[in-house]
Order: sequence, then structure tokens, then C-alpha cells
Amino acid sequence: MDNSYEPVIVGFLCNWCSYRAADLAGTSRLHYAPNMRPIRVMCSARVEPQFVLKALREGADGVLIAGCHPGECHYVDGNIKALRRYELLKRMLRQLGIEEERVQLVWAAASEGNVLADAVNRMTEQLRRLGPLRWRETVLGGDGQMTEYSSEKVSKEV
Amino acid sequence: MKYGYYPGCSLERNAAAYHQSAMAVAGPLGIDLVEIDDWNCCGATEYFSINLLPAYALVARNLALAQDQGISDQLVAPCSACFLNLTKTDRYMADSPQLAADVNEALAAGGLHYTPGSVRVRHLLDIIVNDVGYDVVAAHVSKPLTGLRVAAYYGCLIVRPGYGGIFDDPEHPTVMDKLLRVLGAEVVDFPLRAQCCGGHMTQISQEVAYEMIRRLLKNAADYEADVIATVCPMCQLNLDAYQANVNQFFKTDYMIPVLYFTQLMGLAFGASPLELGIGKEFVDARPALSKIGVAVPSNGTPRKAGASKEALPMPRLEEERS
Amino acid sequence: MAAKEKPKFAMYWAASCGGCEISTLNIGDKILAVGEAFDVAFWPCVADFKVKDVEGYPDGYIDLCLFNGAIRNSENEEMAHLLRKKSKILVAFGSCASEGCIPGLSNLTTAEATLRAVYLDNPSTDNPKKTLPQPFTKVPEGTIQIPVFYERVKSLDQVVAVDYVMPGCPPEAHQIATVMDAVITGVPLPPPGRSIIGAGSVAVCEECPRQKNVKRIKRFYRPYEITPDPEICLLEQGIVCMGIATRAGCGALCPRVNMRCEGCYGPLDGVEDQGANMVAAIASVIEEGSGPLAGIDEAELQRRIGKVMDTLVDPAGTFYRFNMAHSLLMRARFTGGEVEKGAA
Amino acid sequence: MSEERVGVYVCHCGSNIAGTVAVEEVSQWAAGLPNVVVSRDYKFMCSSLGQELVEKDIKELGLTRVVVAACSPHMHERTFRATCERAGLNPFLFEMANIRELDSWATDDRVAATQKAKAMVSAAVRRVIHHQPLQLLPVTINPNTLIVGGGVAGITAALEIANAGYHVYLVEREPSIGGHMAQLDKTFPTLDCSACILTPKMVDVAQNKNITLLSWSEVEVVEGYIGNFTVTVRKRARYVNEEKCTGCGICIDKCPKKVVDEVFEAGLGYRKAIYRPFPQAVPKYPVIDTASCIFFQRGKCKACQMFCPTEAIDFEQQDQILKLEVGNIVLATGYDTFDPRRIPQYGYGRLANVFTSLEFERMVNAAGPTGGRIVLRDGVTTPKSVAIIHCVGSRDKNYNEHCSRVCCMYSLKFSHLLHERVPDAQVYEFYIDIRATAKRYEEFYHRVLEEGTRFIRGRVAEVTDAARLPGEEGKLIVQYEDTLVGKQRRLPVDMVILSVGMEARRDSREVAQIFGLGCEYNGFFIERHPKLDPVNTMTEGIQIAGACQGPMAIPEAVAQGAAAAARVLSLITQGTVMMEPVRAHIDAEKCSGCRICNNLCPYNAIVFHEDRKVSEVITALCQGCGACVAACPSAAIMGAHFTDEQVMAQIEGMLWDVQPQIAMTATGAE
Amino acid sequence: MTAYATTARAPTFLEEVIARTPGEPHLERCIQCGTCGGSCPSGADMEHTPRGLFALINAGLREQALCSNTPWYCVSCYYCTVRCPQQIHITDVMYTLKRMAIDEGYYTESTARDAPEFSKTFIDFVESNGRSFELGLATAYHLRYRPLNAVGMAPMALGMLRRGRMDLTPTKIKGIKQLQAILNKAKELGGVK
Repeated sequence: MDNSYEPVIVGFLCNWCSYRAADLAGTSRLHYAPNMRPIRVMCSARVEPQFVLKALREGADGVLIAGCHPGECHYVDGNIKALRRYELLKRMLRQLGIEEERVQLVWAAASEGNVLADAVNRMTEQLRRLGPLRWRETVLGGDGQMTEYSSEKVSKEV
Repeated sequence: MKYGYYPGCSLERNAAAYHQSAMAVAGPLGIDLVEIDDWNCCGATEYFSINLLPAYALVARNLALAQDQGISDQLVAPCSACFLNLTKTDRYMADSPQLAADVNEALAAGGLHYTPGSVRVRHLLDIIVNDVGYDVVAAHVSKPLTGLRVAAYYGCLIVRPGYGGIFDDPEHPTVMDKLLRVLGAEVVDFPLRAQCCGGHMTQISQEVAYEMIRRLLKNAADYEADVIATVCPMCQLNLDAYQANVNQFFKTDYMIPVLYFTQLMGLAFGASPLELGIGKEFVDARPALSKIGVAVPSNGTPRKAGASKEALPMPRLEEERS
Repeated sequence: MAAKEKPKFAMYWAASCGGCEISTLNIGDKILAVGEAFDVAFWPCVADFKVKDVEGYPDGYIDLCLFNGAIRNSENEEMAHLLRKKSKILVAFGSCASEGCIPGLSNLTTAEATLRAVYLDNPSTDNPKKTLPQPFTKVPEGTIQIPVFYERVKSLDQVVAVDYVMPGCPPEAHQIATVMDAVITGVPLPPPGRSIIGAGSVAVCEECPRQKNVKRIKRFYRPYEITPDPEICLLEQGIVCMGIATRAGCGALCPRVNMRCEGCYGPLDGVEDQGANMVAAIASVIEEGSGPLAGIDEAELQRRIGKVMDTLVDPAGTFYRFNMAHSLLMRARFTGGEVEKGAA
Repeated sequence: MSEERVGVYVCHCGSNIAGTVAVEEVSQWAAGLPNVVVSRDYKFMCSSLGQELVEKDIKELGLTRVVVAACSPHMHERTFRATCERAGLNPFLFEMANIRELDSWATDDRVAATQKAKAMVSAAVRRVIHHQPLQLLPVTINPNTLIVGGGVAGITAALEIANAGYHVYLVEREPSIGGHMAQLDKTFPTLDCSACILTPKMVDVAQNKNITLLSWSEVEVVEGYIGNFTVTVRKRARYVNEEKCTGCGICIDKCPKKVVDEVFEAGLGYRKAIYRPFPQAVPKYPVIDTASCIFFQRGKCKACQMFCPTEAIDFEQQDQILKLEVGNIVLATGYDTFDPRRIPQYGYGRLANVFTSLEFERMVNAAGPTGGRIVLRDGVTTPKSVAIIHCVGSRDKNYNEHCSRVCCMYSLKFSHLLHERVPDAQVYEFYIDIRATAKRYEEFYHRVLEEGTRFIRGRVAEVTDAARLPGEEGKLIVQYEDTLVGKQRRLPVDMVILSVGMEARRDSREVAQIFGLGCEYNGFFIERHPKLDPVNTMTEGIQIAGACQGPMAIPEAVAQGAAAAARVLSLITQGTVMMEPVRAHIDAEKCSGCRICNNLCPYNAIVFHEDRKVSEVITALCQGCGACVAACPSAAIMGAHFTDEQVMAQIEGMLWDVQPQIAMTATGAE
Repeated sequence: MTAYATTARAPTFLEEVIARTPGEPHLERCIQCGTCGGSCPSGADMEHTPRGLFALINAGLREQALCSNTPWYCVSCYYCTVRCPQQIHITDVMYTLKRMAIDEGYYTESTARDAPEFSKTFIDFVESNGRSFELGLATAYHLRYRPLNAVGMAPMALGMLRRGRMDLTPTKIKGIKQLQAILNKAKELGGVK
């Protein structure tokens, strides 16, 4: 794997727990992978699957959704809604050929800066191993290509 | 209930009594112990001191055999040291993919592969109290050990550090106490129940080892135990075979027989002492066993606060609460 | 004094089943009015025109062009560009043109796998030499060219600018009729730029007569697994009805006959991805996970929820039945040897 | 292409940001972004000069949007919103990029940090263009306050607020207020008698007209939001009519049933089935403990009723459910002490003469079970040697990782009291570190040293009664390593005191859920900011005070009680607060009445109109989580300030550098 | 310690010990409380308590640490491990120190120099038979390293034989070749001989 490649992760952080966890990680100078680009939402329940797909299409190599631990959600159970959506989205992404490591849901309480930092480090490592996604180029790219289909090529596989 | 069975080197000979009695009680309790074919030594406490990876590989071969021979997804080890090494290897392989990879590369040289977690290793005591259960055991008691004062000695590795999951308190285990009570025995308090028997120190520094053994014997004697019940061949060996040496060394005269808990179960089930391997112990158990059936009034030191009028209440323990 | 020129009408059929054409004819005698109002400049399915004729027209010659069918091959794309050039108003007509529709589902697999399915693996195909269509074939007379089969299906608006979109698979005849009326009677259309015509602006539920209650889904069922209550919202009964995320206009035809809405009218304004919104909506109302949460085992909870989601077979194929080519991701990704996995 | 005129301001924050992020580069680069008309970097944007910079540009350059790249919005979002407002720009047309906590402080890779900063700035710029002007929502504050927990923190808060002339409901779970402090004997380091300084305050509570004291009661449900909470309280049946009871105590004397008092006497003493935890209890009314009352158990006795001079005993009494309307809530629910049964090797429960610190507090207390005599469990023998073990259940990853902060000091206090009461006793303190970190603490430590206590640095390994060596028989043997000598030792003593630590209340997570708070990993409630906002919580209108927020000694608990009161009073005197307009709104035109959203709102803010077949969000109840916004399949619900457009634009901005942004649909340009 | 706390300098002795112990032993966490030293059944006879040993390691006093008899007196009872308030895997660390002492030849300085010999004798039998062999072990080890004791131990050995608790010949497993192949591969991988 090309070492120069640095994965880009879009992180959706809930305002009450995980964003504060990120703040705490910073204030306590916990150094972690600079690969996650944070977007603050009020609750992980605000994160639409659309946002995830959008990020992936616009070039993110992975998406991290972070919320409060079940039972600690500022909005009682918003994180459970996020979890439900994540579980279904995960199954759909599998069909679309997107590895499970590319979209992750983690819980980090406001006091768990280290948990969030570790999650980002872990995910960055996993994505380094998976390699870039670059949706537009690698999946959509080559619009109107004039590829020829050699019968040999296919018949070999038959 | 069918289990894979890993006797370990000791049970072949020096702790043959343990093996015999285990088999003798397993039958009636419906425990089917099927010995895994061609198992090897677990390395005891020695191999890890010399060379790490081979030590894991040595143990892993047994796990791989158990896994492949498909007797059961559970493997029973009666020896606490074997129990520890097997559970530790399985646990560490699961925790460290790197180690798992290395060990498996080594196993591959012997055409084997082990997937961590595919075999659950359990101690014999664990399955008797948890899978079989006290009630079933009670149902098989035909000759209760009434009047026999027993010190339940757990030793270390069966309860610590709990790589295979904790089935009793690592500091103050009690399941064997309950089991022995079910057998009708009078279980004495035995504060040092989970202390070390000296392990391999007998080979390295006898002074140190003898002192450890002495403590245990003294504690058992203080509580006037007729018998010490063990769950581990190493403990049995140290307390039994070295008892004379200890007496000689400290000018003491302890004469406390050390039996395997399975031997006591066998007796309570009405099995003959012979088929339970009784007689193989160094400190003769017969005088003590002659007591069975004869209730001797206890005059062992009581260990509860005197309930005088001024006495302050004792904090209650969990079991008392529930 | 020269008779006033009639406006020119065209209708073209790219990668599609022909249902749109039939639906257009289904407007009944209104078709005569169309004939009255327009000169047909190009309509391969009803009259004999050649591409040459169209190329001969001056730019913007055609006043109204209904383009149905997706862009599956190079011919489709060339025609799209040509008709765009020659038309004043280009309408992406029907689901294929506007969002890829059923052909778009092949974006869940590779072009190669599609060809293989058609020319090699199909049990009814006898192709011993394993011949596959080749864009260029040398024959004694020279080189024969056929259209190039594209890697992925595209909607019309992904290759040319589209003035209007008329959704539906096919667009309902009455909708077509109203649009035609409007055009003929000169009722001003909405400003062009992929604006929707001939459909509602609210979800199918609006037109669906079923009783709708607060939703708590225990598990999902495929239509054959249960006989749904005819009065109650299908979704509440665990049937994955796309009505909640689909533009109205059809009159809720399917739900009326106990069949789940499959989403052919596409997403609503402001929705970029119909499938993703379905995920968000129905996953939210799963019952699993409600109840006290203090000190809950997080892994266990996730497992339980996952089990419910497993009862929803083939989410991608279900949520993107019509919208795949026009969804945010547009197609599935293949890192090699995953065609089967991808082709749900 | 939008017409908005955006100003970008990149903060150095001294070297906090500039040290890792090339701020000049970022601001120069930002100047080239679409819609950006001005981009500057400045040492401290939050300084008045920095803010004036923004105001000036808004006025002179006609900025319609502002982006500040600096610290966390939780730090300065309000600051800069105010800045915009002063310059006549709606405060919500502003967006903050957190390039400090989330960037410069989280890495030392300058290149990566700068790139990340650019991404956050471009995201903010693209987002802010889609912002809409919003107005804060005014909410009127109900002047009544609920205080949960009648320990010293709760009592202080209650008195502060009540004395300011506002009404307080003080809810206490136990029959009397006073909390743990009422159980203590002396307080370190001043050695004042705990009860003597606390009871006057308790009496003040009882007599204060502005305080409604609800003891023997618990909060069950909390609904609403800041300024307008509705709280459901269960007032448990006392079986004593408070109107009639004079608190004479005859019933208690006459009650034939004696049981161990697990709560107030920490299990060391007894109480009756009808009881008052302690003589100075407030309120003075006793309660009947039905679990041990002979009448409730066997249907006969009624001794208390027979002897009660005022016929106050009422066996028919039922629990009462009260609904309280309050504007603010103060949680002062306190702590639990660690249960040393969890550490079997210390023998508590098995070995008679091992005591907990709380038991010892009761023992030395003149009003306690032994009348202040220090004796072994047999109730008569005076110990000649006592070992005090520090850090029991604290500073231990197996139990509680945190330091309980008070144990060192109260252990020293015990040494002192032992020397005072049993002069010839030898006292040993087993410690890891002595933490005497507040006013006059260190001095107290020295005093105890001089009194002859032997300090042994080493965490005790085990306490056993298994004698090994001569001289150990019949004693408790403490086994430990004297780490300063580096040797394993055994010390026979008569009595062992376990200095147990402070833990969060066993039910703190349930309580947190009732009030919508967050809990630390160890169960203590999370404050809004550990330094700058220690008594406020993430939930507007709810304050925390005392040891429910973390281990602390009496002075801090009192200070926090007062601080919480000050918070509440400032809100009450303001009369109204402005709330974030981050709210959901359903466009009735687009709602198909599918009812997906109906059961998603945790605050039941969504109603369905059967007649019109559309759903609607009640703005006052909506808290703005956005769960319904995300769930609406037809995009009919709009989440103010977190709209799809805004977030989508932000996503694009975040990924500005990743790949060419090819148009996905063909545009008019042919 | 995250993967990003990278460092250029040579590892300290402490870091070495941690690196050579499987999993995460967390030795760096030690707060010198002495729980291990107090809990150790053979602690009274150790030259350094475990805590003391960790202080030496932390101070980088390699020779003193590796010459200590402490690791060899460890009986693997795991009391220290389960009681350690910092959850340090003390027993594992002891095994590591034993291996390091052997690799670096320090153990010969140790007052417990026989211990490794015992371990070696033990595994020699395991490696050649697949099972341990008490008689062989006892005789070989005692005659080789503690002849005096051998005499003292004789009666016990006889007792063992009389009670049929000891074999005269070792048991060999069928798959001994396989086992040896595995162990050799492991040694090759493990790098340590």
C-alpha cells in the first residue's frame, strides 16, 4: 500500500458527548491522527444516511459517527436511533461494495477524550490498510468510456 | 454431558488417584470425559520461563488436538496448572492476533491450526458445581461424610487470574466448601484456602517452599481439620509428600492427610476407597476416614464475634444478606 | 397567407422497456389532440424517421421532446446529445430517463457481469464460441461498429441538461394527458431546469387510503411471507412500502391492491437519495432498543437491533429499485471478484 | 452562485493555534474561496480588538456572513454571535471553525494540521452561506426551585435561595435531612463537632417559610425544560400524621422491635421499627419501617399507636404523588461509601474487628452506639493497637480509579481521636501517598506525626486471622510491604479500620436519566465545564452541587451548594432566558402524514392532526435533537441551523482538497 | 500510549521489558504501592520485592534487576496480578525477566541459579518425550545440580515409587516428531533459543 496515502475521515460528532470528548482530547493535548474532519451535529440522531453517502461520494475514505453511550444520550435515546439506522445502512453499504471499516459508529462520553482519540487512530489505521476510496474517480470515473470486451477475457472466467 | 478430557502428566502417575476418583464420580454424575488423543505436557510453570513462543505452541498443540478431534467444544482439565496454561494460551491468542499468527505458523509445521475461542477450557470443579450442580451431587450421596472436618484448599491457579472466566472469588473462593457440605462433611474455616502451596519452590529453595507448606498445615491444624481437600496435583504433592520433610525441618508433627475432592465425593457416593486410589497418599488417610459416620463434637476455635449483650452487630456478608 | 406552423413534437426511446410509449398511447383519444396540435418530427415507435432527418433539422427545431429510457450505451448518449441540440424543451420522460429505473439496477453489478449473464450464463442461451458483442468487428467488407455498452447506466440528466422531469414507471396516462393539455393550451410550465411535471409534490401516503398509525416495527416481511391487513398501512405491518419516500402522482395504485409501493415516482424535492431516506425513516421506528437503557450491554443491544435489520432482505435492491443510477453513489463498487456480492 | 459576502477570521490564540497551524497561510488561502470578501488572521480574535475587527468589517465591507476559525464553539460561539449582533448582523449568520481543540492541540504535524484547518474553514464558509437569520426563543423562568438531596450541599443551596425570598422544594430520600455529615463525629482539620455546626442549619431549613421540606420522598419523573419543569415526587407514607405528631418520641421508646440500623449507624448500632435516624433529626417526625414493623409483618402490635398522646400514628396512610412546577433544579444527591466486602482479602464481614471508617465515625461519636467508647466488636475490649488502611476501594483500577480525596485526612483525624481516647494505643497508618492539600491540612498531618502515629508507606496486601508466627495468635495480622524498607512484613493488631472511599450513588445512572444528565465513567455527574462551570450541567436549568459531582470534602460541598444557588438566583432574577432557536419545523405542505416521526420525539413535541392528516412540532417542547428531521422520508421537516443544505455544504467543504468536484448532473452548458 | 506517540531514542530498559512481555503488561503504570510485595507468598525471601524490582527496572539498573533472585522465586500464584491496583500483569513480567536473565546470561549471578536449570531439565524431558518425567527430572536435576539434596530426596522418591506414583521410564507421545517440528518452528520464529 502506497504510504503517501493518508485517509480522510469525515466525523459526525454529537454536540453533548463526542464533540466534547474531542474538545477534551484537545485540551488534554492527546495527540491523535489528524485525519478526521469534524462536523458538529446536535445529536447522532441528526446524522442522515444521506450525509454518510454524500461524504463517501465527495471523496471521504471513511465516515465516523460518534454519539453518547446508550443510556447517556442528552436526548434520552437519540443514539439508539442512530444505532438502528447504522445497522441498516451498514447492510446496504455492504451490497454497494463498501467495507464495514469505512463507516463506523462509536460511543464516547464527554469525559472520554481518549476513547474518541483511540477510535480515530484505530479507524485511520484500518483505512490505511484498505487504501483510498475516491468514489468519483475509482467508481464513477471514466464517463462514456469506450471499453472493448474481449471474449477471451470473459470466457477465461467462465 | 460429554467433555474433552486433558488429564495432564501428573494424573498419569503421581496423581493417578485424582484420575481414578475423577472417573469414579464422573460416571454416576453423567459426565462423559473423553481423553483427547496423544496430548502433550502443558509446560507447567517452567516453559514460559525459558522460551515464550514454544511455550505457547506447546500448549496450543493440545488445544488444536481438542479442536480437531471434535469430542466437544469444552475441554476439562483437573490439574490447576494445566487449566491455567490452557486458558491463558487460548485467551492470549484471542487478545493478540500477532501471537495467534505466530503460534499458528509454528503449529502449521505440525500440520495443525488453532482458532482462539474454539475450545472452552474448564476445571473439573467448575463443571461439577456449575454444569452438574449441587442438587444432582446431593442426590448421589449415599454415605455422607458426617463428622469429617475438612479444610477446602483451592490453591492459586483454579481461581486466579481467571483467564478462562472467573467461576469463584479469586481471594475467598467458596464453591468447594458448598460442595463438601453437600457431601455431609463439616467444612472448617480455612483462611489460607487460596494461598500458594509452594509450587516449584520445593525444587528451587526448600526453605522457602517448606515455610509455605507449613503455613497451610498450621492453618488447617488450627482449625482442627481431619483432611485437606485439594483440586490440584501440585498442591497435593507439596502438602502430602513433603509433609514429613516439613515436620523434620520445623520440628513439627503435622499428620494431615491430603485428598482430592473427587476422592471425598467418591467416598460419599459409596465407592470403595481402593477404586478411588486412597492409599496412595503419603500421610495415611485411614485414621481420619475412620471417623466418617462418627460425629465428633467440634471444639475448633470459633471465628464469630461473641454474641454478648454489649456486642456490636457484625456487618453481614452477601450470602447472609440474600 | 401561410398557415401557422404547428409546434414540432418528438418522442425517443433509449434504454427502456417501451412502457412509456404505451402509457403515452393510453391517454386515449387525447392522442388525437396531440396529433392536432403538433407536427411529429421524430417518433421512431410510431412513424418512420431516420437519425439523418433529425440531424438535418436546425437547432431548437423540435418544440417538445419526450425522451424515455436510460443511457446504457454510446448510441443512447449520442441521441441524447442530438435531441438536446435540436429541442427547445427536453423532458426526461419516465423513470428510466429521470433516474435510471430498472436498467439502473445493473449498476449493482458490473457491465461485464451483465454481458456474461445475457450472452454466456443464461440457460436459454446457446453460445458455444462464447461470442460477446464487440464495438468494432473486422469483416471482409471492413469494420462494423455497434454501440458501446457502458460500464454504468446513467439517467438522461447525467449526460445532457434536462428541462423537465416526468417521473413514473411508467408515467400515469392521466398525468401525461394533463401535461399535454397544458402544453397545448399554452398553460405556462414551471421554470425549466430539471423541474418535475406530471406528478405530486407530497409522498404517496397522501394518496394512500390506508389507516396510518404511530409506527413500531418488530421485524420486516417480504410480501409473500404474510397476508397484510387491507386497511392498515403496509409499513406498520413490516412490509417495506416505499410510499413514505416516494413522490405521489400515481394515486397509490400499488398500496390500494395490497402491494407495497416500490418507489417508481422517485424521491421528493429536497431529497438527494431516496434509498438513504428510506433507511433513516424505517430504521428509526424499529421497536428493538426502546425501553430502559441505564447500564445496558451495548454490544448485545447492537446485536439485537442487527437481527431485526437482517429480516430486511436486499436493502439496496429494495430501496434503489428505481433510483440506483440517480442515487448519491450511483453504482456499487467492485474491488475485484465481488460481482456476486454486489449483485444483490 | 450566491451573493453572500463572507468574512473569514483566523485566530492565532497566541501560539496555541499558530504554534501548529500556519494561520497566515490559512487566512490567505481562505481569501480565495468563493464568496469570501475579506480574510484576516489575528493574535486573539476573542480580545476586544479582535472583535472590533469583525464589527468594523461588517459595517464597512457589508459582510453578510462571518466565519471565525479559533477555539471550540463551546468556548466562544456566544462571544462572536454577540459581536455580529453589535454590528447589526443576525448572530446566526455566523459560523465557528474549531481549529484549536480539534486541530492544533490534537496533533504536532504542522502540515496535516494546516490542511485540516483549511478543510474546516472551507466547510464553515460553504455552510455559513446557507445560514438563515434566527431569533433566540425567550422562556420565562418559574421562580420556584427544586433541590434534590438534603445533605450539607443541598441544605446550603436551599437556605441561600430561600433567604433571597424565593420558594424551594427540598426533596430528601431519608426520613431526615443532614446527609453523611450528620453521621460524622469531628471534622478535619479543625475538629469542630460535625453535628454542632450542622444542626443549626438543619433547624433553619425546618423553620424557613420559603422551604417546603419533603423528606422520605423521591423524584420519579422530570418533564419540561429550563424555567418550566414539571416534577413528579413520591412522598412515601410515614404512617405518622405530620399535622398531629409533636415529635415527643414516646412511640419510639414503646416500640418493641429493634433492628440493626444499616443507614445512619452504618450497621454498627440498632434502631426501632418506628424511628427517627437521630435525635436532632429534621423533620422531627418518625417513620415506620414496614419491613421490620411487627404490625405490618404479623398484623398485631400497634404499641406506638396505643401510646401516642396525639393519635398521630396512621397505619392507613398512603404514598402521595406530588406534581411540582419549578424553573430550576439543583441536584445534591451526594455519594455512597465503598463497600469493602468487595475486597475479601481485607476480611471485612469475616473478621470481627475489621471496621469501616463510617462505622468508626459512629463509634467515636458520643451520640453513637458505644457512646463514644472505642472498643472491639465484642463491645468491651479496648484495642491496644489499631491499623488504619488508606485507599480502600480508591486509586484502584479494580474498583475505583479515582482518589477519594477525603480519606487521608479523616484517617489522620482517626489517629488523633485514638490518641485522645486510648492514649496507650499504638496507631499505624498504611498509606500510598498522604494527600493533605488544603488549608491547614499539612499542619494537621504534622500534628498527628508528633502525636506518635506510625506511618507505614505500603498498601496493605491482606488482613488475616491465620496466625503464622508466635505472637500472632488471636490477633488480626496485617500483611504488607514496607516500601521504604523494601521488605515484606506482618503486623499483628487488635483493630483494623478500612478508610473506604467515596463512590457515585449506586443509582446515579438511573437518576441521571431521570434528569437528563451525563455520568462520568465512574457514575459521578458531569459538570458543564470542569474548570469554568463546575456546578452547571449540559442540561439548561439543572445544577449539581456536592459529592454527586465528584469526591469532595465539606468545604467544597458547601461552596458548590452556594454556587449553585447563585446560578439559580441569577436565572430567577433575569425572569426569562433566551434559548437556542435550534428547533425542528414541519412544512405542512410537504407532510404526507406518514407518521414516521410521531414516536421519535423524546419530549413528545410532535403531534398528529387526524383532521388534516399532517404532523406538527410544538416548538416550545422541541429541544432540537434533529431525530425527526433525519427520519422524515420526504424532507418535510426542517432542522433550524442544521438543515440538510447546511450540512451537505459543510461536507463538501470538508472535502475540498480530496478530489475534483465533477458536476454529477449535466448543466445547461452544452 | 497511542501509535502516534512515536519516539526516535533507544528504548529504556522499562520499555524493553514491556516490549518483551505479551499483551499490554502496563508496567509503566506502577505507582510503587507495594501491594505485590505484601501479597507475594515468597516475598519474604526475595532479594527484592516485585515492587522493588520494578523500581530497579524503572531506574534502568539492568544488571541488578536481572541478577535478582526475585523472578525465580515467583511461584506464579497470581496474587500480585489480581490485587495490583494498576492491573499490571506482574506474573507475566516475572516470566519475561526470567527469559531476559537467561538470554543475557545474568542468571548465573543469581542466588537462584539452579532455578533455570530446573526449568531447562524439565523442558528437556518435555521436548524429547512430549510428557514430563518426574523420576528423570528429580534424578537428573538433583544429581546434576544439588547432589546433597538428592540424598535427602531419595526416601521421597522411593515412597513415590512404592505408592506407584512415579514411573521408571518416561512416556513418549506418538506425535513426538510433530511436536518437535512445532517447537523448532516456534523457536525459529521466537528468535530465542
